[in-house]
Amino acid sequence: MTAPAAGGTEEHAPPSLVARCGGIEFRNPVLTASGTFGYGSEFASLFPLASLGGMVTKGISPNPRFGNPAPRICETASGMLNSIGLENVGLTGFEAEKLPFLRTCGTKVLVNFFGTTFDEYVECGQRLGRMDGVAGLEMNVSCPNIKAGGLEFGRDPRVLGELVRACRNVIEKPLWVKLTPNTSDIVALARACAENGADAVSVINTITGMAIDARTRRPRLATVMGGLSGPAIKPVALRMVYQIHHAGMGIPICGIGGIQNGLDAVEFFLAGATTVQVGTQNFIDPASSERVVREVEEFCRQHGISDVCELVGALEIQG
Amino acid sequence: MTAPAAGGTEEHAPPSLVARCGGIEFRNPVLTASGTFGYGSEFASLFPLASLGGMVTKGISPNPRFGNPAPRICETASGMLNSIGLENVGLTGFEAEKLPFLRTCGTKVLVNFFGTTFDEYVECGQRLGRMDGVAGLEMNVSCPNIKAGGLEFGRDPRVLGELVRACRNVIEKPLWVKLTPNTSDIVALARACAENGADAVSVINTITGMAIDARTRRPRLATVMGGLSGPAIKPVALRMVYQIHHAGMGIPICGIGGIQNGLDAVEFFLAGATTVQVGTQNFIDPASSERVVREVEEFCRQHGISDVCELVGALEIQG
Amino acid sequence: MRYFDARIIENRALGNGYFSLRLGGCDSLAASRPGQFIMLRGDWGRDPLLPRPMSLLSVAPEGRADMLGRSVGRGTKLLEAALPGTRVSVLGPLGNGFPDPAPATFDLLVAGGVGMPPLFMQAEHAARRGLVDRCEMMYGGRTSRDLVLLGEMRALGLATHLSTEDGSVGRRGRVTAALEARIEYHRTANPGHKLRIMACGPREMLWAVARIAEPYAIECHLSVEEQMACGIGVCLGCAIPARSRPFRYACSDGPVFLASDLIIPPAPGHATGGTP
Amino acid sequence: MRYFDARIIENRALGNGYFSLRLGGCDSLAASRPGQFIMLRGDWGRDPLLPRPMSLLSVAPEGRADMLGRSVGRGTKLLEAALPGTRVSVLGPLGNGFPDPAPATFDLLVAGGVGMPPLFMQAEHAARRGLVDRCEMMYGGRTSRDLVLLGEMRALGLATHLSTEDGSVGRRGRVTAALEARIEYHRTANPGHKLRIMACGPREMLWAVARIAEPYAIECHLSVEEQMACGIGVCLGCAIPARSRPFRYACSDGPVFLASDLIIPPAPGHATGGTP
Ligand SMILES: Cc1cc2nc3c(=O)[nH]c(=O)nc-3n(C[C@H](O)[C@H](O)[C@H](O)COP(=O)(O)OP(=O)(O)OC[C@H]3O[C@@H](n4cnc5c(N)ncnc54)[C@H](O)[C@@H]3O)c2cc1C
Ligand SMILES: Cc1cc2nc3c(=O)[nH]c(=O)nc-3n(C[C@H](O)[C@H](O)[C@H](O)COP(=O)(O)OP(=O)(O)OC[C@H]3O[C@@H](n4cnc5c(N)ncnc54)[C@H](O)[C@@H]3O)c2cc1C
Ligand SMILES: Cc1cc2nc3c(=O)[nH]c(=O)nc-3n(C[C@H](O)[C@H](O)[C@H](O)COP(=O)(O)O)c2cc1C
Ligand SMILES: Cc1cc2nc3c(=O)[nH]c(=O)nc-3n(C[C@H](O)[C@H](O)[C@H](O)COP(=O)(O)O)c2cc1C
Ligand code: FES
Ligand code: FES
Repeated sequence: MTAPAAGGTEEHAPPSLVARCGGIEFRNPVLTASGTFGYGSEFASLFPLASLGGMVTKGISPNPRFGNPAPRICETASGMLNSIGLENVGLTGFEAEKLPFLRTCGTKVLVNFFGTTFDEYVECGQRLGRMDGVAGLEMNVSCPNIKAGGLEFGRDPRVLGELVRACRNVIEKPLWVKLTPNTSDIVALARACAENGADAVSVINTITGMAIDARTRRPRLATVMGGLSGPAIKPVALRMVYQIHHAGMGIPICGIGGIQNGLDAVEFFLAGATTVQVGTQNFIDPASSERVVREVEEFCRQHGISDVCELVGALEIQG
Repeated sequence: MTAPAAGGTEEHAPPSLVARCGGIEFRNPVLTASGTFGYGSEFASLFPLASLGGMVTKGISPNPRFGNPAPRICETASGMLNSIGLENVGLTGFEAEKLPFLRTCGTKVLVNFFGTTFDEYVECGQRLGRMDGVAGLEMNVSCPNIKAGGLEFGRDPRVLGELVRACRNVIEKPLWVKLTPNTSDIVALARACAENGADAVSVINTITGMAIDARTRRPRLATVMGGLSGPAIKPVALRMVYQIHHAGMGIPICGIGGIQNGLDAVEFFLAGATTVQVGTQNFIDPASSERVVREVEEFCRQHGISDVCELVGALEIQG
Repeated sequence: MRYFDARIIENRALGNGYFSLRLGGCDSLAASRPGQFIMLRGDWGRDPLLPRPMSLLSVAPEGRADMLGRSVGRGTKLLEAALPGTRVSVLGPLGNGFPDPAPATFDLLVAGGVGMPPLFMQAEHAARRGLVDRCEMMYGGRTSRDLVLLGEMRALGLATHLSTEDGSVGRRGRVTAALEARIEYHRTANPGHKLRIMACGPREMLWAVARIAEPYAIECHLSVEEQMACGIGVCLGCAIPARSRPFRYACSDGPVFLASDLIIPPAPGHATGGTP
Repeated sequence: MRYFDARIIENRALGNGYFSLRLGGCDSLAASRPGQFIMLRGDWGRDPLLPRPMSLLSVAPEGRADMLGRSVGRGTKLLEAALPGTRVSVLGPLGNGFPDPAPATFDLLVAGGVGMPPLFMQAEHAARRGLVDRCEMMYGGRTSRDLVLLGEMRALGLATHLSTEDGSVGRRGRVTAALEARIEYHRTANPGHKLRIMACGPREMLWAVARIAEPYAIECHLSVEEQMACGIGVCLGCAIPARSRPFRYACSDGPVFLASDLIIPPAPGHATGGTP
């Protein structure tokens, strides 16, 4: 311990960033979002992955998928649209090609997964849940890109509840459910998850959108519609996190949507998120997820917060 | 007629911009959106209002309303949140103070209206519909700011249908219904309007969002949540216009959301809108609505389009 | 009120994030009143999206208009970095402005930080009418680096009372303490003066000013800041709770309000006028 | 691949929206191959949001790296206007690049418009190895104003065949017509040459090049452009239909692909190589 500095400022212990969310303990509350961070290896040369709280893989399905025709992405005002189409290496490809690296990368790995049928979901979740090196599963019921897979399951609270229950029954690892924002009632969706045994909800996935090239008269995405992400959607994401938290059902929330820096992350904590995921920002600034960790820590120091958990739900609303 | 120009370019007749939408014929398809253009007089010194296709007034309720506490607005990434709270001068105030100017302003005036009960809606619509100088009514069932008034009516297709029917029965003037984007099924809402006699749908109103000041731990709006508008929401608005148009129920669509220039307007036409409204952009560039008219005309010239109606729904989707 | 393109013809860094901006092509602002403002926007794409309200500091012949800015966020940082020649769009003049200086009154101009411009312009107007001795400026900031354009004030012949919270220049403490002292002085030395207060600065300062003025029944004009989108009374965003109506609008009813029309919150725990 | 801050040290306008940009601080790019690119982003706030892919034109000692840009939208316009001293962030070098020049081959470098940089760098690499006579450049644009840095090409000792659609300089017509002519020439004059084609330019040009190369069975390398978000193979946005797998990725598998691995659409109605 050094002597107090000249101005009389006392040395404080560094703030605790440890976050417990949905049955997993993370070094810090900052994760990277599915589909925006590959399987981690691409970023390993830019910063130590161990500096992250965790990372969520690209969505895995039982069989490999090749995804949608090009063009698959386009930029919009403070956002981007994507219709990747859930391209992935499949269960066995994942286990063989990706998991070995992930086991050594020094951070908690959640595997995002989906199926195109009820049974595929259950099978995929069950098999992933048994793999070594997988800290937890994030069920993607909200990807708006594939008719048969995504949106249908996540839209109706009753169907969603059944799916969560069926997966819960066969998955021992922590099970998170990633909600679609394309709903009139996000609280009902979260409740269906909470009541059927989900350990946490990830909020939000992309908002369905569309862009057109006026000159060519063509949609900018080959699939016409795609998922909107990035800073543009942050107000919607924050609102949904807040609504779920405010409804008081107690399910932990992982906040996602437009996070660019530590202040954005803190906003999600205040709205009620226990952890956050950095998505599109990984493309804008590939070192940003590590920076967000540092900025959250810096925020805690500056505001005399000894434990980042103090921020969760600490929004001050005036009478 | 002048002689053909040197390069051999022939003189074309100027493109027709006349748009027929929801029982009203407009000089051109560019209107200004409710709540973003006051009652027009504030803009009259900047450009001739007669250059616009039309304008939609701030939402009128039977009785004057004072609106929400401050702060009421904040900027977000490529957008803004507002929770004005439907402040307005009320029916009689509107007739006495605002309508005389509107009658002389040289453009078609639609009156946006709402109530906090079923009966208020009907009463308000009926009385406005009888006022001279009102070309049509736009029913706001989607404002997310007031619990009792907005969202509840516009969220459930069945309730919405009943409301539309009840208003339709007492309103002879063209009746447009402005839809909320806070839904999982915009087509169902549009269908409820079409089947109950609405002349057009206005798509979209603001998306419910929220912003937080991390430093003060307070929401940036006094009401915590508010409505997101501006370029950030354009992809969502375009998608919803397209979905409704694509569903083929034939109801005319007025496209709204993030329109900044003529190309944006053309994108909405291609997606299926017959007219558009310029909203937030009126704050960013108060002369923009007139500019959008000119840019749409310019686009038609450049692309050899003789009638702007040719663009409606003309999106080219590859097999 | 006009909407037009102007050009930055000078941009002077004044230290500590302050900068003075001179625009050319602002003939439409020639008749602006002190306290009026403009909505200013550069060719910024969509970040930031909305124009930024800026008070006028001075308007001069040949279409020149001066502003004093402080870089606090992206919009003002872009202005701070803007080079001469940069095109900007201007909507203005907007708002009501302060009441005219008059021979029969003595005006205490209270400026906090970057709230100084409208009061400078008020003093300049007084000077132009030979009335600069009918006002004085109380100008406060955190440190000496927050007090700018002092030479320009001197050139007007304006009596200026500086205060800084750290005592690095002028009186140590808040500008409101200086205001109390000056009120007491004028009441003793010049009992015949009809005092008025005109103030612009951070909200807490304005409320403190109002609370000081109230017991003396001094006519008190406050120029308030609110989040603004349109600047012309159509978005209804800049609502401020008032007595004469539930809400007034900072852009179109203000930004200058009689303190008596505003709802002034009670003083917070600590003394309003004392040295911190 | 590194992610680092660099500074613009020179920005030269070349007319018609073209500009050459020199960055300092790019030591990490020193070993870049021709055909590789970087993801470049200025301090732009959120408009535009994503970094912009830019090919390398040349890398020089002391951390210098050159680019050739053309302003077509907001991102490239901001780069065009950026002053020396401006800080930018750089991710790179990215992608695979063209095959090395070799004594046993003769490379036809086909450049369309702003697709020229990787081919310039390829020629430069050849020149450094004393192999500049093992390649020649076919460089096409709409008018003479689309053909830039011709002096620099000459300085390399590079044989250059220009074409413009309007005939304002070089051969009149598309660069693909010039390519056909040069292939015929080489087959007659130098039957021993193992010809290779390396091309970069608008998509229609690339497809036309591939269709020309195919019947001659010339090894043909195309550098493709796709919308990109990440540049490193994680977003899966830059998919391009291929034969070896349903999709390849322009950023991580490319941007250079063997034409034989791509799915080349059939020629559109008009002749591919003729004068328009
Ligand atoms: C009538 C009026 C006159 C003003 N005169 C001056 C002046 O002469 N010189 C000067 O430097 N500043 C002045 N301001 C304040 C100035 O408008 C804000 O500092 C500026 O808008 C901040 O923009 P930003 O992008 O730099 O910061 P942001 O990143 O947007 O925000 C930084 C801070 O500024 C506040 N702010 C942001 N947008 C607005 C807005 N539209 N309206 C009001 N506050 C906002 C935010 O609440 C935040 O606290 C005035 C404001 C008003 C309302
Ligand atoms: C591997 C690669 C190398 C390139 N090298 C160069 C180069 O050396 N010099 C040069 O001037 N340009 C180069 N480009 C093209 C350059 O990236 C685009 O012109 C630029 O992204 C346009 O951005 P903008 O904001 O100016 O225009 P926008 O307003 O964004 O768009 C203008 C046009 O550029 C296209 N475009 C926009 N974003 C992207 C993106 N992320 N990826 C690809 N295309 C896009 C759009 O489809 C549109 O047609 C390269 C592109 C790729 C993929
Ligand atoms: C290119 C791309 C691919 C994505 N792929 C997936 C995916 O496979 N599974 C999933 O649940 N979410 C996926 N997402 C959604 C993100 O994980 C995240 O929920 C969303 O982008 C919002 O966060 P952001 O605004 O920070 O990007 C993807 C997003 C992007 C931009
Ligand atoms: C400040 C503000 C006030 C608004 N008031 C109303 C209103 O009274 N009634 C209504 O139907 N829509 C209202 N709207 C919604 C707009 O009319 C429009 O639907 C929305 O802003 C989306 O369009 P934009 O992105 O172009 O702004 C308001 C929007 C804003 C920004
Ligand atoms: S800023 Fe829009 S009403 Fe005042
Ligand atoms: S740009 Fe992201 S995968 Fe190629």
